[in-house]
Amino acid sequence: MLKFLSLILFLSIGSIVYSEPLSTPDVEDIEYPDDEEPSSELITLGKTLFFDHRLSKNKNQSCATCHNPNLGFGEGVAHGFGTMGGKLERNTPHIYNLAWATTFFWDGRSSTLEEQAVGPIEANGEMAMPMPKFLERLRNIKGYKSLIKKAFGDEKIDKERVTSAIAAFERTIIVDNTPFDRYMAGDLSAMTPKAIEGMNLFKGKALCIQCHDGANFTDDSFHNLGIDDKDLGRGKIVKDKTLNGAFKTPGLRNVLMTAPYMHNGQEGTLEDVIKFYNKGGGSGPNKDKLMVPLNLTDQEIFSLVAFLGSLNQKLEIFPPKLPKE
Amino acid sequence: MLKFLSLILFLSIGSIVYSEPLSTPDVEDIEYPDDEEPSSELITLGKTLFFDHRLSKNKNQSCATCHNPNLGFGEGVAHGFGTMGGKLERNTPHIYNLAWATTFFWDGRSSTLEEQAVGPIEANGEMAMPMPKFLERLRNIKGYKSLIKKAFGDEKIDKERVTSAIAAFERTIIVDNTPFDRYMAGDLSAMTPKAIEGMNLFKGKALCIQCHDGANFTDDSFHNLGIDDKDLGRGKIVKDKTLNGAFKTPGLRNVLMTAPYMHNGQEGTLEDVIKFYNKGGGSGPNKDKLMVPLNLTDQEIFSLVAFLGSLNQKLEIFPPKLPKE
Amino acid sequence: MNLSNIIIIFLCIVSVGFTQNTNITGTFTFKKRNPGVALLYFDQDKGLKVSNANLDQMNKAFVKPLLVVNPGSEVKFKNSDAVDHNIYASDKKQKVNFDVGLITTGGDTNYKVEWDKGKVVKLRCKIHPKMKSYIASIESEFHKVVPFEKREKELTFEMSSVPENLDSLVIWMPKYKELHVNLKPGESKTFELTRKGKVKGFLSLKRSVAIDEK
Amino acid sequence: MNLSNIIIIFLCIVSVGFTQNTNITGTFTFKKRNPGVALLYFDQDKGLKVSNANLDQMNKAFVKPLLVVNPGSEVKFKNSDAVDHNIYASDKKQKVNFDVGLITTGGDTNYKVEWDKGKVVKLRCKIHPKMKSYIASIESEFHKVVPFEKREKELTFEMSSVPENLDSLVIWMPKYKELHVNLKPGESKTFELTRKGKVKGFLSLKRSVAIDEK
Repeated sequence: MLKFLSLILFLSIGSIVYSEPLSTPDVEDIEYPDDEEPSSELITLGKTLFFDHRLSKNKNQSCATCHNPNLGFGEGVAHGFGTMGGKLERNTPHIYNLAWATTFFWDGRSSTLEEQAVGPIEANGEMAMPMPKFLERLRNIKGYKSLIKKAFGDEKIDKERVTSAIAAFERTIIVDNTPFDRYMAGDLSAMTPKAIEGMNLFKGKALCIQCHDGANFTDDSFHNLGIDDKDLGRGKIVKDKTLNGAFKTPGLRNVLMTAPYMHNGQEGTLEDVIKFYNKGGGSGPNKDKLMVPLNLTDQEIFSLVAFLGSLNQKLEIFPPKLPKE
Repeated sequence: MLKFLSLILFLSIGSIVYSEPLSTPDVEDIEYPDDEEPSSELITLGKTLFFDHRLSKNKNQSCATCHNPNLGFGEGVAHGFGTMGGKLERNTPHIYNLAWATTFFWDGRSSTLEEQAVGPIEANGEMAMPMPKFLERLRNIKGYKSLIKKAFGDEKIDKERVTSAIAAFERTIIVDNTPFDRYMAGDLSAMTPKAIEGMNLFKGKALCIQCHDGANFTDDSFHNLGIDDKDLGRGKIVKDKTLNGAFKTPGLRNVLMTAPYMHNGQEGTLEDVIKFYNKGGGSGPNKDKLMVPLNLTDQEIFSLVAFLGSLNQKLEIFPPKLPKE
Repeated sequence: MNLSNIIIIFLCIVSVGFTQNTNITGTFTFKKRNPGVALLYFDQDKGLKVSNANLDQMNKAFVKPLLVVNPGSEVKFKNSDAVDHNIYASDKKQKVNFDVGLITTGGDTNYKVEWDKGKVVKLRCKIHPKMKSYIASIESEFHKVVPFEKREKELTFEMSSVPENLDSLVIWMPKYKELHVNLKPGESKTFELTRKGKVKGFLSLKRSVAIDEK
Repeated sequence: MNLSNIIIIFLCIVSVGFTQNTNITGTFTFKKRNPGVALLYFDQDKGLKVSNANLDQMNKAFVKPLLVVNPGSEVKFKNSDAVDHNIYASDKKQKVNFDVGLITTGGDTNYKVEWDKGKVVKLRCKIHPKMKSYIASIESEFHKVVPFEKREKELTFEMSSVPENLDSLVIWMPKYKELHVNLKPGESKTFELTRKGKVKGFLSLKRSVAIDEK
């Protein structure tokens, strides 16, 4: 038994990597394009575009359909659907605190929000609107003229303007005042004893912090959890076998809202996710060596879930009135 | 095929029962004890008691441990734990909008919040503090004296006062301004087209409204969903075989937060829950005749989840500073 | 039938014809919530004979807020609803407990009211805790059930043809203190309605002088 | 070694001994965010010979914000971190693309810098998109790397022993317009630092008159 324990200890210690301390994200650290905070007019335009279902091929789907603000900016099911009715291949990632992110999509194939925004708009399986058609559709909705003029000074509609507006709106989706943040700021009653226990496990025995670190609980890196679904993830993008099956670590702010979990939505609850890690992840090939059995008790899992609950903050994001055609 | 369709139609129509229209709950309809709205001092006392982990046998657990405000007032796992470490038999029910409820616990064995509050405090498997011990523990925490005096005018601590305070706090946990409510109030952009589709399915094909009706999306009634886990539920309380395995319909306001679902927490996500109903529920005995296959498509399930997401409203409930010993 | 019998019958008819009746107008006023239903009856009368009392259920509710019967009556609980119901009463104070068992859709069950007069007992459904109604076991023909609409704070009702010789009135409302008051023809009175010692509303009653009914 | 050689060597030593050097003091001021790192170099000099350039990785970061080498140098990428890294560059504008492949914990890989002088190329890690550093391929011994702390808005630095005969200075910062300026001994000048045509800050430089180094 002792041997067994020391083996576990070794495995744990052997794999300890540097983690940024958990903290509250600072808006001062956001790298806006050109270091310019977006104007409220640009954000309004972006928000309107984000919610406008008329901009998909079948006029039935907007960014907000899959990045649903009422479902943690995810779609609430393992796999959503595109405008033409086809099932999406991966679970929609949430978009909380992407203002601080350095890489986008599950496989990190974009490095700016502006670039990312184009993807789902043009993708055949999603909104299915190649940019020229998208811009044409936009130009035919009269109400956008004044929104664009307010944001840019004239009525010109082009790809750069549209994507910068969507990205500007997305950068306002910020979670930085959760019970955890209030606790970190010195309000010791902001987190319950159970949640504090969970936080200590998160940073210690459960090893969560090795990937979910920093102010946004993500290393912005890619890991293979042993999920064996033939999706090459990061490996396909960088054409590097060592990254096959690796996906971006999602940030955990508002994680309770963003169920289901994993790039394929295979885990329904936070409890399920922790149990998955507790057994050392899946059995697929090329698994990250950080994935080791954790020997957490059910009570410890209970505490971890309580901690994850304390990362929650409801953002009141009201859908805009859509401009008239 | 046509025969098959008409059979489904028959089954659906054959089982249609009266449903109260979906609506926004009205605080005017709350039946406070003695028709008296509680004072803010009584609510403060109740909230403090609700969050005080020192009031459980092992001083490690409060009402808020399992009714965790950060986890939809549930415990976030299928089964929580009591103060002595034992696993709870049922998933903790949420406590949103109980001000309007007429029956409490999964099996409805209490008919007032005041009565309900005593249960988990005294239960051996939960806080394990018989009332006399609970009151004694309270009397030994000096800080409660002033809280009680503020609420009642003198420092007397008794069961009636304690339970009325806890219930008074619980009646303030109100969800009545969700996207759905704003939509019902005339703001047609408050709900996305997908969520509106989901609402129509909720009231129609998916038959949800047959039990989840009215302002709080519950009939306050008991149904057997075919979950076969030997738990007699309502049947045990009323000693009536016809209600064996029947459990109270939970209200759906803030339902996204309250995962996992069902009295035993067996379903992790809203998608899972709807799929469970879609196949007509479980295969256990004594199943309610309202449980019929629904033939919902995956897209329809997607819309239903979008609707359920629009029943969400974050309540900012900050844990109180605990009184000094 | 002999002459004396005929005379007695005649006298009875004449006596009825000459009974001086009175009308009562009442107004309930509540500060906040109303109690849902009120029952008023002149308890000196013993003339009530209910022969076909029934209480139906529809749309997950009892169709009547309160059913008046006399002690010993049979009540037929019907279920015209699309769902099953299970009516029971569990009144520890008045020691009335019964459970009629499951009444499936379209079914009915009889129940004999064997409690003392003057008791009003709450009915509930084991399956639908929101449902409630009451059965009042009284003997008086001269009674009035006043149902309130949700959020109604003031309501005026009439009670007609009350014999002038009855003047002892009982006023019952759920959870309220039962009032036993005296109201003679021609009188106007206002009563406090109290619940747990607190005044929650008022009932103003105005009784006409005896009128000759024709 | 004949006499003429000795004389040449002697003259060289004397000439070095008599080289008049200058010191430069500079102050960066930024309106908002600083660019993380700056590189200054006098591009007339060709004397740089870097023989053992190396760039290590620790705690999911490159240990240097910018590495200066001369064209043709071999750079050793080391990984002293507890996790694997995979360094690459993908600079379409300057046409520098390379990928050194996976460097596992404790490992290293050599890479020969074969780009033209004057190019500064961004390094990234395929596994850790937050990581970044730069390699500057220049020929000048007289250069200065100025790293900025997060949120630093003003920073003063010194650059010493710059021969007086060098006066053409290059100022490079990520995403900023590269400046080619002239700064003679004894001069003080202030330059605008611009990014996408917008002035984001200033650099004030003060160069001493030639001093006799001993």
